[in-house]
Amino acid sequence: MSEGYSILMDTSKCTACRGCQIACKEWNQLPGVPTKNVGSYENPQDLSAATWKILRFSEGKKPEGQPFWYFFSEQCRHCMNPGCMAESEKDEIVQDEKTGAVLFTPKTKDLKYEATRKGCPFDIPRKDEKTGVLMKCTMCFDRITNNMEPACVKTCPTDALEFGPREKILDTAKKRVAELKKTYPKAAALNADDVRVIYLVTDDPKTYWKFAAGK
Amino acid sequence: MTNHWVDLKNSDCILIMGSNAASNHPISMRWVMKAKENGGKLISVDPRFTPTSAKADVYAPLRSGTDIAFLGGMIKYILDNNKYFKEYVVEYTDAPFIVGEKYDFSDGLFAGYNKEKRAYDKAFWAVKKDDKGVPERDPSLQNPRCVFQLLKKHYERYTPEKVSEITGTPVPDLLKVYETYAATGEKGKAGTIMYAMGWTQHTVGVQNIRAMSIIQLLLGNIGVAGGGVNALRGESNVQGSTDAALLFHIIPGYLPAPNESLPTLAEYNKKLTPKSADPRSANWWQNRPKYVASLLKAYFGDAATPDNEFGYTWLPKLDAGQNCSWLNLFDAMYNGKIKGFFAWGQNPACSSANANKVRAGLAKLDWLVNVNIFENETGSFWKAPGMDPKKIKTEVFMLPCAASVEKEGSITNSGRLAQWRYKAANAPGKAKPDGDIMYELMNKIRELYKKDKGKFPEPILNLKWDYADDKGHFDAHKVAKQVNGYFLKDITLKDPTGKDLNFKKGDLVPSFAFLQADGSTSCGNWIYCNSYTNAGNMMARRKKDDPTGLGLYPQWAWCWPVNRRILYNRASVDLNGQPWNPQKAVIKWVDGKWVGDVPDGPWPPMADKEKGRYPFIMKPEGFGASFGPGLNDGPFPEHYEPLECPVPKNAMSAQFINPTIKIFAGDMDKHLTCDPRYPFVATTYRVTEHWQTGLMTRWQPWLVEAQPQNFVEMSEELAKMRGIKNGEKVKVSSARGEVVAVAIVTTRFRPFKLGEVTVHQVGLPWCFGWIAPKDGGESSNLLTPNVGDPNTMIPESKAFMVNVIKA
Amino acid sequence: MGFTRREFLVISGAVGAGIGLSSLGIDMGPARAYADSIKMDKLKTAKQTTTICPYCAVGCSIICSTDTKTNQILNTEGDPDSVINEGALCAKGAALYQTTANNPNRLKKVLYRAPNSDKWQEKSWDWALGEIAKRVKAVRDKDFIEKNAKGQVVNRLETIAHVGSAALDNEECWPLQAMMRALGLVWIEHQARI
Amino acid sequence: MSDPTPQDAGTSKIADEIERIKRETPSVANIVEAFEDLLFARERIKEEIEEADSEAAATFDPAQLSQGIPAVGRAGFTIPPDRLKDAYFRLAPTMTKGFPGIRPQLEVLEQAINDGLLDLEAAIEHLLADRQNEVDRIARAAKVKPDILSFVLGQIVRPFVEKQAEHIGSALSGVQWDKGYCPVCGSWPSLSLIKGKEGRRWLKCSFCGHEWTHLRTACPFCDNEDSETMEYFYAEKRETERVEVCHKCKRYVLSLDMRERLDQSISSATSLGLVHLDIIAQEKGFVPGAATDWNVLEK
Repeated sequence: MSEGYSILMDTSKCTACRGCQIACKEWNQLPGVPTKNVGSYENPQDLSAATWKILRFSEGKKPEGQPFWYFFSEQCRHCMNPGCMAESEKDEIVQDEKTGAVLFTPKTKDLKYEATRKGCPFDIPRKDEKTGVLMKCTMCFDRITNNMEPACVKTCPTDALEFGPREKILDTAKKRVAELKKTYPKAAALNADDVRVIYLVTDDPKTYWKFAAGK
Repeated sequence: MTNHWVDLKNSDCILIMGSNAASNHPISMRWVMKAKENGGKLISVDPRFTPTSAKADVYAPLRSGTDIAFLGGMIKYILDNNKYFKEYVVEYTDAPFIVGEKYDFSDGLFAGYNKEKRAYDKAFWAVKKDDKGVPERDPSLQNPRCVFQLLKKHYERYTPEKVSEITGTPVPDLLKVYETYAATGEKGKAGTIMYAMGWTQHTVGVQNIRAMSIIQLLLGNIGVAGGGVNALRGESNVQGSTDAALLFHIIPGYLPAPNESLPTLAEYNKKLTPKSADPRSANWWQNRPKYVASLLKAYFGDAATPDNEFGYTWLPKLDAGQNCSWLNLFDAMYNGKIKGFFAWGQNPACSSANANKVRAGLAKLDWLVNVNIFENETGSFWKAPGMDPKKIKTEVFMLPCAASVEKEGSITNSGRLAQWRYKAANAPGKAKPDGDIMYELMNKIRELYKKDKGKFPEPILNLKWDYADDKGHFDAHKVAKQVNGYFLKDITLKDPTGKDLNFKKGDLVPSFAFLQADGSTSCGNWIYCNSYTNAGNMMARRKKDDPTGLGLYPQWAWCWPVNRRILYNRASVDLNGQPWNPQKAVIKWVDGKWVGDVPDGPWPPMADKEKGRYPFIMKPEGFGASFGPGLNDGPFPEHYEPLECPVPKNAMSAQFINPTIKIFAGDMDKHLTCDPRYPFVATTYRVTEHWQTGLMTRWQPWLVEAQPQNFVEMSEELAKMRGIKNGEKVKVSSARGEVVAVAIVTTRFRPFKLGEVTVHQVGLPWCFGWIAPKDGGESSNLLTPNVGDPNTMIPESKAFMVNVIKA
Repeated sequence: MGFTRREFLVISGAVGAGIGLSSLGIDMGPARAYADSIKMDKLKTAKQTTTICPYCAVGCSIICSTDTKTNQILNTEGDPDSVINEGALCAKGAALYQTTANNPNRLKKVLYRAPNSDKWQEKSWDWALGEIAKRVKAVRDKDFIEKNAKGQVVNRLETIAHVGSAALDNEECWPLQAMMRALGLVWIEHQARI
Repeated sequence: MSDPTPQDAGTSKIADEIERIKRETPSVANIVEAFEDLLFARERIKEEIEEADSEAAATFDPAQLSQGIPAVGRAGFTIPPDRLKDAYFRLAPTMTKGFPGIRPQLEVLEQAINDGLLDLEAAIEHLLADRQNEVDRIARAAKVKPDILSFVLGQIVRPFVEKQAEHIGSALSGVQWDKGYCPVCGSWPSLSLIKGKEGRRWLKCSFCGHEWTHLRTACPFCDNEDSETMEYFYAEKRETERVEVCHKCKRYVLSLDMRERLDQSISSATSLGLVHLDIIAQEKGFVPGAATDWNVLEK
């Protein structure tokens, strides 16, 4: 496989404007769903066939008592060795040679939903209840194969999202982690070796989102 | 803003207090983050840990309504630790002024208080003047009656412990903020403040800002790059519409509105034009008569003549003390005293404090004209939940107008920058630009008065009203030129160097320095003179030269006054005109002239004993004022509790609340303090996804999906106490109303420890309303109190008391 | 004083360029046929205008692209040339498109609600403005205060009020206040007060 | 010369671009084919130029830029005389192959050069100094059509000029320049490129290839900023390829919206894919702001 692409999500730069979440829906023509506030700014509340990207808000108190509020733009990690593919026998799920994007085809309707979802360390796959097809982020496959950035990356006003050849992104991540470590000793690039969508965090990943670094 | 958005990058320390800029002025953070990249510090002080706090180096919580205590403590810290910029303080501020004998302060009250009138006699606060009438000064700052010493004495009481007991801010957090910010008092360092409605919407709103202004003067932060006092205005053109005086108390250009005691123009000029006996004070307002005469010529054109005082008598006059501000307006409406009402591009049914009273008032009108781009709670108030249309007589005219991209004109941003915008498309359907609506409406009114005389038709028929193009459409350029002003006859004037300048009748006036009091010039708003000249429309400029490297961009659009990008910039240099910070020189005296920004007047630096002028040119005496003898509630900011508060007494003095506020006493004007039924402090704010009342954004599906419903944020401790789970619907109620909202139980609100007492606070956005989206919830302004600041009458929407229970 | 290009250089294009493609012996047929097919029904014409965001007062500049044939706004985007926002926009500014005619919820008709009615009626501009003018005059003629209780000339009208307009252009705010003051209004207030 | 497997970055970029144009716009394939060998050959010459040669490019005073005077102007480029003939002989066959319409003239020219009747060095010096009369005189003396000589000379100088402009251009970064003409050589742009996340507009010089930023909403040729008198055309579903026209000066510039492209650089072949837009613009009465090798349609 070629080197392919990667996305970097730098949580230290995110101001939670949610432009990425909205851009994902606009590009992929996913319907807006009626939502309720259930006690958080986070909305919709979970990934679904109509929502492939969610800005996770997470908050709490640091040991010294100061509050924190973290923003985590969740999406499929496009793993190097995708766990979801364990269930796939007949190209229901494919990994694109050139880009590295992990794609669910319409044939995923034949897959066992629960098992496929369980196979994903990040709990990403969701089923379209009407068609039975499994859905998730495509890394904007139709855009990146046409020389365009993913929609979420393009819209980000603070450059918290970055897209590029995997090697370049890994390099950027490494440099940024070194920079962040000066202020935040826990700064890390999550699962950088194993996934294509790499999150930069400045604290314990679990404080961002329960599956930030995997189940 | 004394400074402007790009200038934030020049700051060494940015205090964001009374604002959540990251959510509400998102692009400002672009420049804040640049300051941080350059090593600047960001401080966030807010009752709630906000997205702004999440990006700050230092965060400190405080209980809503206690900003003066917090800032008073900082003033004390600066003075006690000698952090102030002495040269600046002595030379450019009123710190050396000697205050008269009658001034005193005791236990929360200043001298001159009249309990019956709930007002002060400000004569008690006068500063001492010598026999020429010039203020007496003690440059050593040792005189016990000098402003500096009085300031020190006033804030002696504001110890960190006392402040903490009031604000609930832990002492170490307080000190961290004080230490970080006070470091900008060093010569060459700049600190700035970004504030918004979190400071203005209080019964001590003006004094909140004054407290910070005192800090900025002490630290030498006004006039410099990366400094200033910066109000983040919330509406795209609220700066411009304020400049244009869509307010009862002023006429365009911040000229006072005429009143009964000023029956003639001569008396208006005589009484309102300030005088200074000090030849070194520029006292800019001495030019007021020129601006008034030119404004009257713009209003009434050829009909304005010296014989009829340029039409001054045609202007409405207020009674002495008559206050026609917002809260009084809706009080009058509620009491049936108003018959016709224009709500033009505004949604008071959701935006006003105590909105229930507003809605009840709307039902008492004969007719309502609502101009807007979307249906809204004001125009459709008669079908709101709980309203019975059959019983409401109010006629409503709902006029659809053009959106911002469907017409041409300028708007003025928070940094006083007037930028031109162009028409991209026609308005949909029958919607029309507001300019056309008002133009046609006034033409119809004029026709009626022409046909059938009616009462006092002179101002209506004499009003210059010729702003249409050849096709009869409203022409923004014609107005822009009128606002800039014309020479009305051929005239020869002198430039600052004494050279003759010849102007022809019909020329646009190049600067307000050329406006005349004799009717030979017209100008709709003197501060916009220079915005549209014979050289063209300055507001439409898009050149990006940046000679100072500070991001002033002098040829990008146009900034009032006279394209000056940083106000009071003469205070950014020493007596010889050399910048305090040579690396960030706003202006500089080089070879007998100023280079850099447009200086605050042409005069040479102060070292020129004869021609030099003090830098604070808009103050009659020319000095930055720590002592404010002109305000209604005292010359120094003093902590008072909000009208509705959680504590039984003011820990600072025996004076519980601001002694000069007006308290309405009608059946819908309830307020309850320390009432066990409403035990929690509440505040209101906005979210990124919605704007103001949500009138525009609640009709946009993607934004609604992300932020669908009204909510109330509260601490885990409060939620536990009330048995409320995160995400449950709760009822939030105040003495005035209630809303149902979703509980967000959060660590970002923490209970405040006020000494031994624990106080809880909650917060709600005010961007929802019944009309859309479905099940989005009601306006949180149903809860807020209609009590205002004694100077501005801006309501106290940011600190009031509520109860929260499971719905 | 800057030089204009024309003062020091008169040549326009690349040096040496200027032989027609057809003279080079290239068959222009296919390209012309393609150009013709675009012109037939696929050619779009648009203009770009700059505007300033209508939300907060940062003053971000936005470029609008408008189809000049249909007068439809095609796209709105952050203006990269603005010294203030340098092309960036927040979520609301980025969604400006949805405040334009593209939003089906925009008000497009003059509506009137009669006393005690429970519905809107559609009206013409001429009717509505005429009726409002009549009401203004009727109230003003009845309630105009020439002198106050102390007998001082005040020439004001206290039974009509106006609020709003922080979203209007400066060139609209100015005539609006002039008009209201000419009518004698003193209840003139807006967003700055709240 | 028609090596089908170009190896260097520049040539492979051209190859990619040519492949893309032929795929996306087959109607201009024959035009592309006429020019492709020439472009490859030019690029190879450019790649072979020693860095040191081009670094020696003319020095300039940065202060003159603030007055609107370009860094070096065309006359500031220097073409090493010893390389001229080599360049000519490498380019000539590609032209002979691609441009049958001028083959006889090219033969006359080649003969003149071989016979020593035409001084390439002098001709190029006149050309860069904008002494067209002298160039024409040299052409006529050698019995070559003047426009043919100019065209060929233009091809010869291009690799050297572009290489030098890269060096001069990098020295200009950070310099404020708001003109519509090139800050390096003063020529008009042939392309307007909308690039980067924020969508800034870059103008590409028709002569030296330098790119500089310019207001999105102003005409580069007459500084017009009135949105009512400027437009852009594009074909439906090909929104990123445009012609920007000015009704005031009646000129146009081709434009590419590259924001959504991952690769933000272009090649010398890029505007070949837009010839159909040249046709439309010219039929509507607009004149290209800068003449290029392929935007003069009939002459």
